[in-house]
Amino acid sequence: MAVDMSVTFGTRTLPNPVMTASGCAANGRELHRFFDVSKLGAFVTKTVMMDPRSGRGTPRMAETASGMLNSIGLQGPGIHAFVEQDLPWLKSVGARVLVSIAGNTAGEFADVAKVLVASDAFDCVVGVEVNISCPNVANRGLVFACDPLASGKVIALVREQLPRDVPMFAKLTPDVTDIVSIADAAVKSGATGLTMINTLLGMVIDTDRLRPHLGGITGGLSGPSIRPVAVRALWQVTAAMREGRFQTVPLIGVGGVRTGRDALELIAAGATGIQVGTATFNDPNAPQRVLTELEALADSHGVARITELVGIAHDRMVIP
Amino acid sequence: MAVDMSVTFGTRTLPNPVMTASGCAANGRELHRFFDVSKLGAFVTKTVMMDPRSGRGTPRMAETASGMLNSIGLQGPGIHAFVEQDLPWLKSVGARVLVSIAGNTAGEFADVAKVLVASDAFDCVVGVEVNISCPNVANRGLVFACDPLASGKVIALVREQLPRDVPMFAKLTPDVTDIVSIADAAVKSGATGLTMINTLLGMVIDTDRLRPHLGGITGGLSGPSIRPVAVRALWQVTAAMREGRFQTVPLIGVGGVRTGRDALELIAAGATGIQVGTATFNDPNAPQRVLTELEALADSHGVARITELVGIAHDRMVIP
Amino acid sequence: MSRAEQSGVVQVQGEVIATRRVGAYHHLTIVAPGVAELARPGQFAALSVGGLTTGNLLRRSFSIHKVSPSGTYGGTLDLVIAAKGAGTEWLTSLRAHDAVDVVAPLGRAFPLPTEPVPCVLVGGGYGSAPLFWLADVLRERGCTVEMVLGAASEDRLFGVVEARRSADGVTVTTDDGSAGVKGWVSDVLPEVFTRTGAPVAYACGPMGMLQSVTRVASEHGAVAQVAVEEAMACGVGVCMTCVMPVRDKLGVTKMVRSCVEGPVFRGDRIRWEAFHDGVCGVPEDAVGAPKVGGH
Amino acid sequence: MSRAEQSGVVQVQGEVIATRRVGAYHHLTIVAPGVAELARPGQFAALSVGGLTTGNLLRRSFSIHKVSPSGTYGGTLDLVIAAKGAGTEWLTSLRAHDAVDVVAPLGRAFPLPTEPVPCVLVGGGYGSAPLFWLADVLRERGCTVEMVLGAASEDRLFGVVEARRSADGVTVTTDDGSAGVKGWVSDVLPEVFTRTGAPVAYACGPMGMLQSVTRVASEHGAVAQVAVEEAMACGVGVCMTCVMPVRDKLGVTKMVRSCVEGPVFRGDRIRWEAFHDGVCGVPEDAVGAPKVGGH
Ligand SMILES: Cc1cc2nc3c(=O)[nH]c(=O)nc-3n(C[C@H](O)[C@H](O)[C@H](O)COP(=O)(O)OP(=O)(O)OC[C@H]3O[C@@H](n4cnc5c(N)ncnc54)[C@H](O)[C@@H]3O)c2cc1C
Ligand SMILES: Cc1cc2nc3c(=O)[nH]c(=O)nc-3n(C[C@H](O)[C@H](O)[C@H](O)COP(=O)(O)OP(=O)(O)OC[C@H]3O[C@@H](n4cnc5c(N)ncnc54)[C@H](O)[C@@H]3O)c2cc1C
Ligand SMILES: Cc1cc2nc3c(=O)[nH]c(=O)nc-3n(C[C@H](O)[C@H](O)[C@H](O)COP(=O)(O)O)c2cc1C
Ligand SMILES: Cc1cc2nc3c(=O)[nH]c(=O)nc-3n(C[C@H](O)[C@H](O)[C@H](O)COP(=O)(O)O)c2cc1C
Ligand code: FES
Ligand code: FES
Repeated sequence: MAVDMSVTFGTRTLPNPVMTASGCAANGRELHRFFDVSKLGAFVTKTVMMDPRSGRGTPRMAETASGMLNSIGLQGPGIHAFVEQDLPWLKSVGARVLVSIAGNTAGEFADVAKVLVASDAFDCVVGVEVNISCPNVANRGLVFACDPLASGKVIALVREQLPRDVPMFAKLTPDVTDIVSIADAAVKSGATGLTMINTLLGMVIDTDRLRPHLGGITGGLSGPSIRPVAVRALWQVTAAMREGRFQTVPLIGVGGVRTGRDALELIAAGATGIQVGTATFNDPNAPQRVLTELEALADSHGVARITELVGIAHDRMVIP
Repeated sequence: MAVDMSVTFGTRTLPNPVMTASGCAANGRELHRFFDVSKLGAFVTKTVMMDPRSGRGTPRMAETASGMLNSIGLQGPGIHAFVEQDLPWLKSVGARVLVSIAGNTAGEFADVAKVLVASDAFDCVVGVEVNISCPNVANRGLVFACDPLASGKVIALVREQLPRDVPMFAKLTPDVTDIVSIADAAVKSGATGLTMINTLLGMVIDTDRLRPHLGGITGGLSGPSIRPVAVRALWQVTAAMREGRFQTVPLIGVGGVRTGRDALELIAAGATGIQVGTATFNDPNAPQRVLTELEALADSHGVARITELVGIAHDRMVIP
Repeated sequence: MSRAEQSGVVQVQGEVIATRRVGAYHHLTIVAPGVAELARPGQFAALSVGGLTTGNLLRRSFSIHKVSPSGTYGGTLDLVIAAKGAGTEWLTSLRAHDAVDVVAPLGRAFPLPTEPVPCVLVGGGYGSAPLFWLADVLRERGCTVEMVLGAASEDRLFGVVEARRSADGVTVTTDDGSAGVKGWVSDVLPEVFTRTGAPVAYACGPMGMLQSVTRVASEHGAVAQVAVEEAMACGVGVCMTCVMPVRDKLGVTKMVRSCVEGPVFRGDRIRWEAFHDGVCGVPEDAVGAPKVGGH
Repeated sequence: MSRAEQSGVVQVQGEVIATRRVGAYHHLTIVAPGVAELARPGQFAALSVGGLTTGNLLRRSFSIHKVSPSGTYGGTLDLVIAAKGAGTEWLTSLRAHDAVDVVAPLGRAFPLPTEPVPCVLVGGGYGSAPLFWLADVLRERGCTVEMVLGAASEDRLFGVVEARRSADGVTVTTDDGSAGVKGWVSDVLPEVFTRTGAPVAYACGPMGMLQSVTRVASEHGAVAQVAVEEAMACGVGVCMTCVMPVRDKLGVTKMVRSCVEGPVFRGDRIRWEAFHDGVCGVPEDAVGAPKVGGH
């Protein structure tokens, strides 16, 4: 029997939980050569800021054990070009779009959201992912998501710009002592849900040249190597919500998903949605394949709805 | 020409920088079947606490992409059995020993140190590694090393117990928002040096049984997958010391070292010593092999002393 | 004396020289100089998997099926491997002349009786792999050997033909009745103990089977020596992942490493009640067990 | 129309059918159905490495040496690979019948002249791999082809014999003089441009060489079409790691992806001055370049 793969985030129901991860799928056209991006639960766009950005110099990447580092530096066309060229294209192919936005200051996030909301193709947008895992120019370049107050401020300002019914996700970094406190702040400030996790701060040194490998010195670590950290973050936040420490919101899991089995791992930890990032570089069909595999796996577990598996590992602990 | 591999930590000079990592080499006898443990710069023992501990139930491990999770739960014989059985054996084979200690409370750390100092074989001890990456029973189980104050307190209390000339290292966890502030607190409280990094908190879910794979639910992530995080942590703390934010102390790098090249990467980031942990499970000769490879590599870089390479990547940045 | 002779273990770059399918398993012969001279039945080998680009760092452990100290290619080592996950898939896809790193022999062997007594050898699935060699060694010492092989189905039995050669009597059971008696080894064991009067049983296979062999053996006044299978990260005694609660001679329970203090334990020393559906707890009376309210 | 035809790229599970050493390189022939029909000279293939247990997730990119649409085994793809790091070591150790996942063809091909003109083709090391196929295509269109192959030493030259077949004239240079003229390709290029009067040059090889080909070409009033080699994480345009500063038609510099907007660029559009010892900065006048004091 076919499993009902649909999932709901606030007012929006998606046909399935599988999405691309921001920055790992560009804005759609490239992957559409391999599979129909409208078949995914949602397409998550590369984080866009107000102005066009060149990003950093190169090398921008280093391969690591079961993963990679990147220091793209949020290269992008700026929100105006995005809503004029990228969003209409995604709409034209029937994609449901989760738009990832960022700003150098809390105010810039809100400005970006405002332009987005005012755009013609906004009706294909099923949500906004607020990438607070980027440096806060006003606060010594400290990443917003490292601080509950800064995180809450950004979320509240973006919330004001978005229509009530548009889901908003705060994307968190795992590079914090206590991710639950950041999650709490984001939810209290109006996040419909949380996306976890962004990359871990890492670094590779070129041992021939004896200097940092990346032009940007440090970079973000992603790929299967970090999956255990993603599972743990989802687990901790889900546990906190189950304990009633703050309001229960849906989570989107991201970090090291390469197979349907990996996706199920994040779902069992508490994720309602799943994003496929670095694995796409290994296999351009990965998002679609993960969906197929996940569906088969859910079926083999005998569930009627994928949502029955969300957070299930919390109910199945064996205390010997 | 042979490279001078010796390195100095406070009053102690070791013949080379390569060590085992605590908990990845037991207390010596097992690896001595494969290579002479006295040939290493130092042998780092499994963290020992005051009383014998059974550790956690099983499964205690899960393989992850280029790494593993463990939840041993600090199984050990207790400090008294350690100083009666393990330390004398290590002394008998001529090993230089870095003893890793921990406590459930700050006071227990000091008590363990006291028993160690009073022991007969203490003269083979070249230093004490204070594993503050373990839960603080007095503070809701929060890991000591997640908090500068708790870290500083432990370090200061252990310092009081140790003779002035015995080097003391604080072992830090990477699971913090700002590792520099913890390093700072440990150095200000009297640490001779810092060991970085302990494992990252992670989790694996068994997707057949849909429950946490480990008996202890979460576990520590180690292996090559985390090396970029170790390099980054060493880099940040070295950069802070070079900027004069606190006194410069020697660092011991640990995290994902599998080859001499990996060791050099940590050295170039700022480590004076290197520990080989999880790689030993892949290759029981790993610590010795890493030493051989590191020496050859240092030679190929044309240096006379390995110490010339410590932190060298900080001097070789290219700002294009 | 060399380090290997002193320590009884070597690490060698092995070379696969033969690999063949046997029912649900793969039987590999690996040139691994130095292993045969040191190994005894019940010990195991730990193999690294995946080659140079591997993301699977932990070694996989396998009971030594047999060894031969010399041959055309030098000493060899035989293993019987069930493809299960990434590592065993890789191992069973190796072809002749592929390289594989071997650490062996590891762990404690089956202790041999000092007198020539009847012995019962019980193998579950690929757990029979080490028993034929053991049977030969026992028979050299004048013991008679009665073998019981059980599996879920016929293709999961290993070595029924070999058993008929190595043992004085063989009983086969399968869960589905596709070969031998339909049922579990524990169904036929009472008769075997009664008939042979064996004072000792040797068993290798799934934990549930080892527990029932231990129970049936003790009901018949026999001692069971069982080779356990706990997940192992290192196989050489340094990681503490492979522990299980075992009583020592004085009756004190400790969490002991099955890779160095096992894999062979006296069945009646194992705290079977601590195992439950793939997890094993720490018995409250174990040395250093968490106190109420937690460590 | 199928997605592959529409998009011009396929992902296929390839099978190595031949692998042979050629000097310092390995020449692989891979059955990869569907690639040959779509590929044009200058495009590349991205291969995954390490098999199922791999810890190396990123694909490795290689210029397509040649393709043949059908044969005993179906369409094939030929690559010339230098073993350098983990991934190329793995690829060059493959044997016949091993599987390898291929995404191809990728990137923009060399643009062909509309008139039958003399062309200069310059290859550095394995950079010559795509040029023979290009030469054939150019000669089919009535162009004359003059080839210059350079490398550090004789074993690092690729295809000198093939060149004599595919080109109207061939010049070889090596840094150490072990074959041909001792020196760099840029030493012999002025004479070649002068002699042939070629209005266009095609080049593939190290960045330094591409820059000098561009310079010499423009000194002789010729346009250089160069195939660059930037580290690529995805090869398909989704990761933004492979960028370099390139001027567009209007002279505006952008950080463009060399995997989709390249690997072939007009040499005079590349901002060569931004490259320095393995790193490339963002020119201050590039669109969205960091402002002083910030981002
Ligand atoms: C002493 C001993 C003897 C064994 N003898 C045999 C034998 O003769 N033939 C045979 O086919 N198998 C044997 N096993 C089991 C074999 O080790 C596992 O099936 C194998 O490790 C699984 O690896 P994988 O990569 O296929 O599975 P994965 O699930 O990918 O393994 C993941 C990790 O878990 C560990 N692991 C998973 N299952 C087991 C298990 N059952 N036992 C130990 N570790 C496990 C692996 O070593 C690896 O580190 C033995 C195990 C032990 C401890
Ligand atoms: C368009 C293009 C065409 C190429 N054509 C050929 C060819 O025909 N023959 C050939 O031998 N090589 C070619 N290369 C270079 C080849 O891709 C690299 O040598 C190879 O990726 C190195 O992988 P590795 O695993 O051996 O090295 P590692 O150092 O282990 O690679 C680590 C990571 O860096 C990347 N990387 C390292 N060096 C390069 C490089 N020079 N270019 C791109 N990525 C790199 C790898 O892809 C990998 O992601 C080409 C590269 C590009 C971009
Ligand atoms: C090359 C690259 C670029 C990325 N760019 C962004 C980005 O623009 N915005 C964002 O929120 N996350 C970005 N990420 C992070 C991913 O969306 C994802 O959170 C992370 O990579 C972990 O998932 P993975 O292991 O599946 O890749 C990027 C990751 C990579 C590898
Ligand atoms: C099985 C295991 C047990 C460990 N036990 C300890 C311990 O007792 N004390 C400690 O300070 N670190 C312990 N560690 C952490 C290691 O010493 C090391 O910091 C970490 O594993 C990172 O290094 P690696 O990637 O080389 O393993 C343990 C690690 C593993 C894998
Ligand atoms: S497997 Fe490591 S101690 Fe037994
Ligand atoms: S390699 Fe990923 S965008 Fe070019």
